Amino acid sequence: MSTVAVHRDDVGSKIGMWLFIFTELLLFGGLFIVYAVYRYKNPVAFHLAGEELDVTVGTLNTVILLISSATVAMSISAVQYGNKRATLSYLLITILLALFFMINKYFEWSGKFGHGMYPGSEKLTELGQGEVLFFGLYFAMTGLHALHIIIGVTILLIMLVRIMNNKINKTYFVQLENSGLYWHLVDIIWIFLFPLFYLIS
Amino acid sequence: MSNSHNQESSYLDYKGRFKGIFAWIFSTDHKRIALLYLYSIATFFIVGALLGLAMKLELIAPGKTIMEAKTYNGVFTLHGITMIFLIVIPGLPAVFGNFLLPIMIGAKDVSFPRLNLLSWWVYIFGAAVAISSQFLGNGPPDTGWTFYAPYSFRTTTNMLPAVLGAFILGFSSILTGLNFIVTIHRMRAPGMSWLKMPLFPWALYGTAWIQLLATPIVGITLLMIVAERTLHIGFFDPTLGGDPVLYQHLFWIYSHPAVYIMILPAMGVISEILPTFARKPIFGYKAIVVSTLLIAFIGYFVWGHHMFTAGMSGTAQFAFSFLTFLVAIPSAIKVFNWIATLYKGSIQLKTPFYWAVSFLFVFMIGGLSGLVLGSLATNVHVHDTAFVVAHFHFIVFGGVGYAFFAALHYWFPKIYGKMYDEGWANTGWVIFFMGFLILYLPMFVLGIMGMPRRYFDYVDEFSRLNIVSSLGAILMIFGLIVIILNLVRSARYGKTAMANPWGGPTLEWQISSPPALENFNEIPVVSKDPYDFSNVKLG
Amino acid sequence: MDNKDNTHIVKYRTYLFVLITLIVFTFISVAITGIQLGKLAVVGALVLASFKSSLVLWYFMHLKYENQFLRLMVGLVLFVFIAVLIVTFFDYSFQ
Amino acid sequence: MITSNLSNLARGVDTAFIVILSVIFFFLIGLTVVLIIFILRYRESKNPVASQIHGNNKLEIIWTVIPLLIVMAMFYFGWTGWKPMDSAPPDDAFEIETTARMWKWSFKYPNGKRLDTLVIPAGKPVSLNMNSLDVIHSIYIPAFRLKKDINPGSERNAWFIANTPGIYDLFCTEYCGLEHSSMISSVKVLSADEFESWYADSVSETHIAVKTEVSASSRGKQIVQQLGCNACHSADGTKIVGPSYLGVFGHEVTVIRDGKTVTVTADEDYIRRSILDPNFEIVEGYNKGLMLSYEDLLSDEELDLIVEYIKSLN
Repeated sequence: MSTVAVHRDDVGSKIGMWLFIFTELLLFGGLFIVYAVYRYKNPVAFHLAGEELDVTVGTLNTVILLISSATVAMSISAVQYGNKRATLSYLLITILLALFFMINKYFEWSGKFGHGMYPGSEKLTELGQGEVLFFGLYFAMTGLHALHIIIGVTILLIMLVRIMNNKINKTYFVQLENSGLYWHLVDIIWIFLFPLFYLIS
Repeated sequence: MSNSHNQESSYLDYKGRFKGIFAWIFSTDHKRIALLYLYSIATFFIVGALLGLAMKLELIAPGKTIMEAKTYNGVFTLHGITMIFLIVIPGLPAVFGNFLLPIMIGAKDVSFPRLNLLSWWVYIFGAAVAISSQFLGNGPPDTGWTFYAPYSFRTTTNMLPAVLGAFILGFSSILTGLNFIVTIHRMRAPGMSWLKMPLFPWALYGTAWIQLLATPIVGITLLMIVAERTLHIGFFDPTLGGDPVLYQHLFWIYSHPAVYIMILPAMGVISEILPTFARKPIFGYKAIVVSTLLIAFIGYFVWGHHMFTAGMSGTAQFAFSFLTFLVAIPSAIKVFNWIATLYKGSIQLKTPFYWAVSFLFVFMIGGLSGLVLGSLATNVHVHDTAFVVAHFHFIVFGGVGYAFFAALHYWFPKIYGKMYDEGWANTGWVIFFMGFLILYLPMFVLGIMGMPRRYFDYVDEFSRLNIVSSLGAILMIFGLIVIILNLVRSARYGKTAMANPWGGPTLEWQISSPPALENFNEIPVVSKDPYDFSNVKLG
Repeated sequence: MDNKDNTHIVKYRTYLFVLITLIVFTFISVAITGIQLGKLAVVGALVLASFKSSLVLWYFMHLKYENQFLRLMVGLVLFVFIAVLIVTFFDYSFQ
Repeated sequence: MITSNLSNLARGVDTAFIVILSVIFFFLIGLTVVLIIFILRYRESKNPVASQIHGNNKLEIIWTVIPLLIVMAMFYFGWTGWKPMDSAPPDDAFEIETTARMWKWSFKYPNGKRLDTLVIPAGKPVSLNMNSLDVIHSIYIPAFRLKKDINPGSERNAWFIANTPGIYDLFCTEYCGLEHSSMISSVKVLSADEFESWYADSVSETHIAVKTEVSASSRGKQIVQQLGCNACHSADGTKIVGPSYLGVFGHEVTVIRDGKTVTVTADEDYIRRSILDPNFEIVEGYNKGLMLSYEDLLSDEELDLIVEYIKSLN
């Protein structure tokens, strides 16, 4: 009699995670297509609208995300070495950096809202159509990205708890790897969002 | 493990942690999930078919016959949404893919059984959200299933639930596809190399990739509609600077490959049935595998042929027409291979075979009429007319529907361990087939004459053919009733089926009917080609 | 089923090195936009972004250490996306 | 039906049709016959033992290459037949401003004539400069093999030469809402001479002809019907897309103006405002942006008649 063994396939679940990441990439891909087309049709308006965004804040956030991406990768090395403390610290740094990113984002958005720039606002509609499209895309894309950060932080927090409970350990860490993959995805998307909105002006 | 024990623990009788209906809706067994999908899809299908009948009755004569224009517009929208998003897209993969994929590759389940159950729950949730649009405040949505901008921003009807429902259903589709890809990569039985895999799993593999790579695009597009309607972010509305044609691009980037999500598994089913009943291997196995992958790939780049009148650049029209003709080739290869499979066979004339052969016939009509639509000059004349509706129904209803019924009869003994009544099954098939042709063939002519689609009312010159078409619809519904009643009755009272009633060569026929909870006592070791009939025993 | 095909442990030093490269390139791309390059600015920024994201894919996401299949699939997905973008522009750039 | 030669576009389209339909029927009939022969000849009772054939590479190559050549030929015919539709109109083309709006066509001629059917001369290039005021519409004249979507926010051109005088159907083929199927009109092709005299006659058909009815209110009713207003507004109190005409005149109406709720009396001015600037104030419970101004489509006289009609519904 064969007992119903718990089916475990780490490689399989990693492939599954990658496939999920593909769908996420294409989800943003749809928005990138829209961005590309409207930028092509309204080059001047996009240029001018891009100047309204603060490059310093954007750069800071880029660096924050890059570091957080590196630390989450390091936490995986740490778990492979069997160093629980290091794993936890790297993960904690990642989460703190993500929160820092969100705080930055909050001030950036509320600044825009304070100036009466939000989707459907009168000030926005008074600007040209190109500007309306630019800010529409800006809010949609960075908003969707921020949503992914929130989901990512939640997942990383769950990982933190699971490492503390030794559910994730030297021999079983595919969940941490997958969470890491998700976090890098968030990073990659930002790597493109940053120049497209803040730099090309 | 003794045989009697094996019989007792068939997946249908298995008693798990939960009782009654909960033993089904919380089961992670791929076979039970497949049946959950089957019953939900069958329910929606009956609704969708009745909506279709209502439309044909409305069109039986010019002017108002049984409903108002407003109702009619709501009916064709709901017909489209249910048929496309709730039935044909999930249809074959979710029902027969779920049931058979693990068995055909010699696995005990899919890679992520819980995710599989989640897909079904997401499906039901999405369906509930989509259907709720019919009953909320401002009345049923009336945009057609394509949700074209900017009309979808202007209509006051309940667009949001319909669009969100479609978005949620996309998730279900993605999760199923993801699950299948990993399953095929990781869980094939020892010895089953890629080229020893049967063609239905191959088709599901191609389909899964399209589900994975195309669905997110429509997902984000639908979200953009939601954002535009609720937050007034300008994406596609020209008053906000948007470009309505861009919406069409994004919509068809998904929705054309979606046609291949529908038809590839259907082709896979036919590639299983024909060899079994001809008792010989499929002709040109490798060619069919390659054409499956080619269809999946090229199919991604032909979406523009839905937009030849929309105002694209001449270059784009040229490129899209060219690519569209290219994608016809792999489909043609498959048809030739299927017909050649029958050559020098020893054909058993059973119900699944009738369905498969009638599939070939209607698929040829559907595919060949697609050439008219791929060609620029002729497309312009018949675009957005009854011709497109006829072509589309020949491919989607003719293709997927026939394959679905073929699959249902073919694997019925395996799923239920009972035989259907052959006399009634054949009667149902004949009535349905006749009704189908009488319903849709006149619409080709109507389209060439110039009758636009989505018309509640029409000018008198179209009335004769519309009467014929509507009568065909009534006949076809009769056929459906016979088919469905026969199957429902047989699932309960049919004769007990043998393990391998047709003499099929693939793995699912080598285990008991219905299969045990974990399919195989021992994971089989595969050494033969999938369609090797040398040691196949009937019974 | 083998679960052990990925036992490679990446050294902290490697990550640190990649991170520094990424940050340097971020500042380079910011600096580049200071110069008026016109259309080249778009191309330049995108090339840099692609380079940075490849680093993330290759090292942080362990593609370097994964099997051939995954790399192939990542390539395929990127190819499909870029091809879709190009085909869409068959319409817009010839209007 | 299949060859009409009624316009300059028809020839190329119909050639493509003939080529493609011939290929279709050849393959459909041929393959079906082969299929039936195989089924009859190789059924179990006739051929009890199947030959285990796995494939044939030569055949595979043949039936890949031949269809490839055939589809390329079809592609070529489709492309050449379509090219004239994509070309710019000739300089001497007769230009007509074409406006599509929810459920009504409007054609405006260079001399100011405006009507809801398209009247054109035979044998002369006609160029339609097309605009849509609300959603996507699509002009479709089956007899001329002409079809082009009209997207709001951008002008599109369609040009053609009609060959034979007569009356032909004109449809909207892009689904555009409630009364999509009644957004139909016709094309009247006149011989060059007839057209000249029709065009010079400034009295006839400059506006939607309202001559036969007697009372002002019933003339107003006729205009309302012709403009397609009834698609959104009922005369019996039913709530459709917009408010009903019934019992509006002279009564208090709660409207939203500039985001504020105000009560106004529905007088003649109110009705005129609602037609000419529909989004200035919106009756409570209805949505903004669905109706567009009818300023260009109505004369003052016609507007008065409509007001009379609405007054009569009290």
